[in-house]
Amino acid sequence: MTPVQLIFLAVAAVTLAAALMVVLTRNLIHAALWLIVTLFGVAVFYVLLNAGFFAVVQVVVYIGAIAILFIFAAMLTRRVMQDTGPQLNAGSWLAGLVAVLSFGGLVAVLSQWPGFSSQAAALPEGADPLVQLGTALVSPDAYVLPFELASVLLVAAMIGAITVSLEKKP
Amino acid sequence: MDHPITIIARWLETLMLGWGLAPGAVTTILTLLGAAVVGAFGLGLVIFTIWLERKLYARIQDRLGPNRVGPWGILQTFPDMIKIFTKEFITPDGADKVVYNLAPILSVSAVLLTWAVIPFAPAIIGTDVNVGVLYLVAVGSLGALSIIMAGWSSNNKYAMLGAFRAVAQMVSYEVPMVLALLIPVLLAQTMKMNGLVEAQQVWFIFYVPIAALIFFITSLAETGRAPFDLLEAESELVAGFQTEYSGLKFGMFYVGEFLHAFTISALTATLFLGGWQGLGAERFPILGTIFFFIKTFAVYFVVIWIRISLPRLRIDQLLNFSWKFLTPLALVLLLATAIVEKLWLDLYPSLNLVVGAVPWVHAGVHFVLNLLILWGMLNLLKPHKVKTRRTVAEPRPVAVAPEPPVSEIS
Amino acid sequence: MTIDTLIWLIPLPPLLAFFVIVLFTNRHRALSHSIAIGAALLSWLGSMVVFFRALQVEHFGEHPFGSQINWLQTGDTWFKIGVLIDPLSAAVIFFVAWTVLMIFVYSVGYHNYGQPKGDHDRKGLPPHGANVVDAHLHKHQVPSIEPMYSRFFAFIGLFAFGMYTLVISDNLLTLFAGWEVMGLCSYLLIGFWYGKESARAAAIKAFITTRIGDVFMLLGIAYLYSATGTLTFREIFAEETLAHLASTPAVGGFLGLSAAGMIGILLFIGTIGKSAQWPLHVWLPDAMEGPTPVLAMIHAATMVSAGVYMVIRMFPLLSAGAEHGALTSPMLVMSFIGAFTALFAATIAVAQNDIKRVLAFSTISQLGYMIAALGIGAYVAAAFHLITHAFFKALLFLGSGSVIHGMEHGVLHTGDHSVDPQDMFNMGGLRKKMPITFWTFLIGGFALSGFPLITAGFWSKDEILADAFGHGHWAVFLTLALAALLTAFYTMRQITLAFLGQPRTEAAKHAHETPWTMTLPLVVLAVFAIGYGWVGIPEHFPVIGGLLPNWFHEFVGGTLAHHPEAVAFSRWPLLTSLVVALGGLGLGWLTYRHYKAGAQDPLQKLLGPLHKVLQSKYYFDELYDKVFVKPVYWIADTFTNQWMDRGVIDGFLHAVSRLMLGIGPILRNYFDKPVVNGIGDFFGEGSKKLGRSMRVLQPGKVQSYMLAAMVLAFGTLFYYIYRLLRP
Amino acid sequence: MIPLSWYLILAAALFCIGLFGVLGRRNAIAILMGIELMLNAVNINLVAFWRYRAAEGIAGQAFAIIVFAVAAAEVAVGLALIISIYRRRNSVVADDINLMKG
Repeated sequence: MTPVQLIFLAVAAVTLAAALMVVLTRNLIHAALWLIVTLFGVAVFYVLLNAGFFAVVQVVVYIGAIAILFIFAAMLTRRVMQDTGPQLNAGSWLAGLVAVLSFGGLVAVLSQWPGFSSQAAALPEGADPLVQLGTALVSPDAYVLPFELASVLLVAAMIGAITVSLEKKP
Repeated sequence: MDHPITIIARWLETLMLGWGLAPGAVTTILTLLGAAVVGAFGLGLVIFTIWLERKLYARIQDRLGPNRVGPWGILQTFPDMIKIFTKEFITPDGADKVVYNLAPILSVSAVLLTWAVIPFAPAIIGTDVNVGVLYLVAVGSLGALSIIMAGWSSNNKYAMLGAFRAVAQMVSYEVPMVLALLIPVLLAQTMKMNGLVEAQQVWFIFYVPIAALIFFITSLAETGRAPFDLLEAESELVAGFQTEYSGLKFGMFYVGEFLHAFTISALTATLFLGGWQGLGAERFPILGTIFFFIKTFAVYFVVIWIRISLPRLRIDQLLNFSWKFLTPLALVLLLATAIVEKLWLDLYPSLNLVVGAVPWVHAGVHFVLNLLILWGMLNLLKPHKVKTRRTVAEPRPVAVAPEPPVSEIS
Repeated sequence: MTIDTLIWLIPLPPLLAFFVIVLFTNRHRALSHSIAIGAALLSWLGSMVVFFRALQVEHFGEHPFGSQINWLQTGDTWFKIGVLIDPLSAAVIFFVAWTVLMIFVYSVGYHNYGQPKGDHDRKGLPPHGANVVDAHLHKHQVPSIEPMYSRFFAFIGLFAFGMYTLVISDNLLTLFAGWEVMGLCSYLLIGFWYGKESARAAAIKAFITTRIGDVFMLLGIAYLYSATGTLTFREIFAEETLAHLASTPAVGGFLGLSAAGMIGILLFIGTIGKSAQWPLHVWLPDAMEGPTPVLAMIHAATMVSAGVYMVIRMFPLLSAGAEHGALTSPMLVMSFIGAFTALFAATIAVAQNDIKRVLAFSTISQLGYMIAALGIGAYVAAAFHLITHAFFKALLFLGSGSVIHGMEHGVLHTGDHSVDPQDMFNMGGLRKKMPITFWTFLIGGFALSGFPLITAGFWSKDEILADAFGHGHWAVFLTLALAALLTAFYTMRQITLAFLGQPRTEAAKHAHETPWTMTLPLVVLAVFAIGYGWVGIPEHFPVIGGLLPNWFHEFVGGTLAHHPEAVAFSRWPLLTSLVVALGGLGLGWLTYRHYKAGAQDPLQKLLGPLHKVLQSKYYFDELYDKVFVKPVYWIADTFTNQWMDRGVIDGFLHAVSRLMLGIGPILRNYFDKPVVNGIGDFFGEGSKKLGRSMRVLQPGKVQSYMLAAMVLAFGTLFYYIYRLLRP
Repeated sequence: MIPLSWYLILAAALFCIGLFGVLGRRNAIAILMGIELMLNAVNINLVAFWRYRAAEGIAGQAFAIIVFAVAAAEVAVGLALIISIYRRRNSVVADDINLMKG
């Protein structure tokens, strides 16, 4: 087992455990914090996949903004009754079953896929993926349209969030 | 002539190889050792900067400052540390143990992480990540996280409110900071910190002084010092999110804060004052480090100067300043610079300038642009000047939770 | 103004008078009666001008006055109507003009014009007299004026118009129109005092019986028109059309009659109805309910004579196809009906007490005379008797009217209202009280009974008897002679009871002569009752035959195509008529000379039970009532109403409704509820149940939705990928 | 080196844990966290496919960027909604928000 694989397995274990905790823990803030741990795990995976930019973006976007938003939301809607009661609803067993089944199904299907266990090809030297990504995002024949659409989406979401949660002054 | 650090590193490498370690193991050890060195340097520096700040603080206020312990009180920080170490750890009842203890660690580690990417000398840098600048932003947001965890876990309403305010402040200042950061990246066409420094034949401050100013102000707000030190203002919510902390945990927060102040001055130096750029820096890396520290301490002096002289801002003024002034200014500046940069890249070959003069002319063009924007900004603000002073903005709560019925509060 | 337009204008004045009175001058009595009399005068004047111009024309029969206009467009030809004055109609219009005028004048007096209003007189009832306080405060009753005074004049005006149109018309249709107008007026006038129940019943009876006759007449006219295509007399009496009609057998071969025979009989039935001959005579006696001048109009001047005039006018058609001397079937029927009615009516007249009823039956018998005469072919004699009869019968009726009027005066005077002014047995000795009425009534009576040589009646009746004897119709001759005897007898009975002897009741004592307006017409008519006979004296009459030319025979005979020659004189008919007339008169006077008030009628002693039968008119009214009226009522009430209407139709409807009532609930319970509602409910409830069961699928929990979505998504995903990947 | 299968299995596991979180948790905010986990799993897959199958192209990365943007927008709006629901109904339990019940 190469060190990288070791690192991968360790980080994978941490991430999955954190994910389980996110789902199972009773206290919502703890769930948010475990989510942050999971996100860090995912960031590490990005680094392992040689996508450094993604790791940082993950940290900035997810942890910096989204996680904090979650914690804010949790605090704003904090009601003691909710924290203590059982956090899983009636259908949770069924949900668990579905989750496990779908995991088994996914893995089974993926294993059918020939390229399932393809090895990592060496990164093509030369072009730095970041530069390549930057140009791709803004060059008209590549991904400028989704990029612009994403920007419009973000603006819309911002406005939407504000209007929805704006408390009407009496 | 190599930088002493590289000399030591190379000496250690040959030593370990000598011991017969596997080359892979050697590199990991070396990287770990390097990280340890950078961490220790950061913490060690804090001790000195605390003293420096208290001394300067006193001198500006026309008083002596600490002069009892060691010559000119230089060792004053050590008795403080001993005091703090001996203080008793009081954890509030009902506090969220894990989160409560994790918060201070996270705040200090967040600041230390930034030092990984700061280039001390042409070759001396933690890890030259190609997304260096973005890494800075990411680490910055971790700080906000620690504050929230502290505020929430201490099970104290004031602590939580303080945490809310702090986070609101940091999040809203993060936006202009990132925009300001983009401008040097735009000019240097790379996010590598080293790349940035190398691109600064002419310091970026001469290219885009406004961007430098915006970055300096927003990073001040990030640290929560000086005019923006609402976090633990004495006159406000007791000690903000630190109220429930005592002893070493409080110390950690204190150290984190001071180190953060020093860090932002280092960043400002590297991004806008050319980092280790200087005469002969190329050839004598040690000179680079000296230049870097001179610039950093200069900026640090300005930081302390501002902290002592400027009064505190109210929370709404603070937020308005960020959202209604800094962000639009940064956006305009970014847009203008991008356009001018594009034009410049297309046109400057046709100007057939002397090779040496190209950066200077480039800087001049951008400088003129910045002056223009400054003039435009002043004009825009002129009508508002009087009005802003007269109207008193009524407090706008950021996000207020509805009062839960009395009976249910435990 | 040529003579033709004058003829057109003769009927108009009475019509205008009718409308003016009815519409405008109803309330003003003086104005309305003067308008009516003026109109009658105008028509009388027109008729006189036409009559005298007709006299001046030689062989008036060949070229009579008359003109035609196109009235109705029948297909491409026009139906023509027009006016025609030939010798027959000239003579008839002469007597009609005179009698109508006299009746108009007479009515003024009869309706007590100038008398005060009745105390409690009401419209629709005869006047009951008024209490008057005269100069020296004597309170006594005086006859009161007729409440509906001007209305009466309007109706008789219309009546006159009907008669004039009938007389001057040149075709059967306008004749029939006049005929119907007179029918209407008889109804209106008989029922004049509509307050009385009996008057109303009599009016309806008169109208219905005459209508029955008219229906057959209309059939005859229709058949004639369809056979010949025209109704104008001149065209019908052309030789070839008559021959054609006589030869073609009647439609349906009815009793082997020829077309002419059939039409003749049908037309004759119309006359039976109109002139009250034997089967349809019942309406005439009941017509006494009307005021007396009306009776005169109906029985003498116009109505009944119109029937005879129509038959005389159609004589060529009736006698069509007759080998000379032999009687055609219609003529046979006419002679039998005529003779029988004459005898039959005379027998009834003998037993009547009411002065007007006796005259009514005498009219029926005299008409029987004319029809019998026509039946045996005595064309000129029948016409002659028609005209003379009109004069003296009008005289007799108006005379009886003035007698009754006088008696009423007496009743009012004595205040004893139980005395019936019309009953002859309450009268007596009126010759001293009412001399003019007595003498004119005597002349009329002698004319009726045919007093030899002086009266017109003798000449006309003798003419008929001579014809009957001359042509050898013994049966007819004998019955007519017997009828003449009875006629003389009841006339004398009437005169002696009413005028001779002593007054039998107080009212008779105080009877009073009627005013001049009533007595003047009596005198005029009396002159004609005598004078008119002398124009028709046969040439070879023993003594006075040659003195006066037989103008009537020459003149009226001209209407026929070939002039009928006068019958040879023979002594026997002359002797019989003398014996019969004088015998009857003598007998009547002898039996009733010493009759005292309250005593039994001598005739009743003589005839016994037969008298009762005669008095109640052979029970014909009861017979008709039982044979016709009761069955009709029965049919109307029980048969149509009870059985048909209620029983059958209602029964059917009720049955259907019961059926529906039965079917309704069945349908409701066995089809509507279970099937239709069932289906409706099934869908309604079914969808509700379905909805309820489906609601479970949407519990509102977001996560259950997501769960379902996830399960579906992954299921399909895996299935396809599995299929995709496995080759 | 690490074969692609590891990444796929990891991502699948993370995805299913997120799925369970979404389906099982009572609290709306926990549901959103579940969704975040699922999105991250997708992102790992994208980047993994980019790295292992189509390193020369940039499609994988571009899509990942877009997923980042969408995720951020989704969380913003989602939390805004939840907060406004909380304000009106004083509850964030997913089962209580069942006005749209059939």
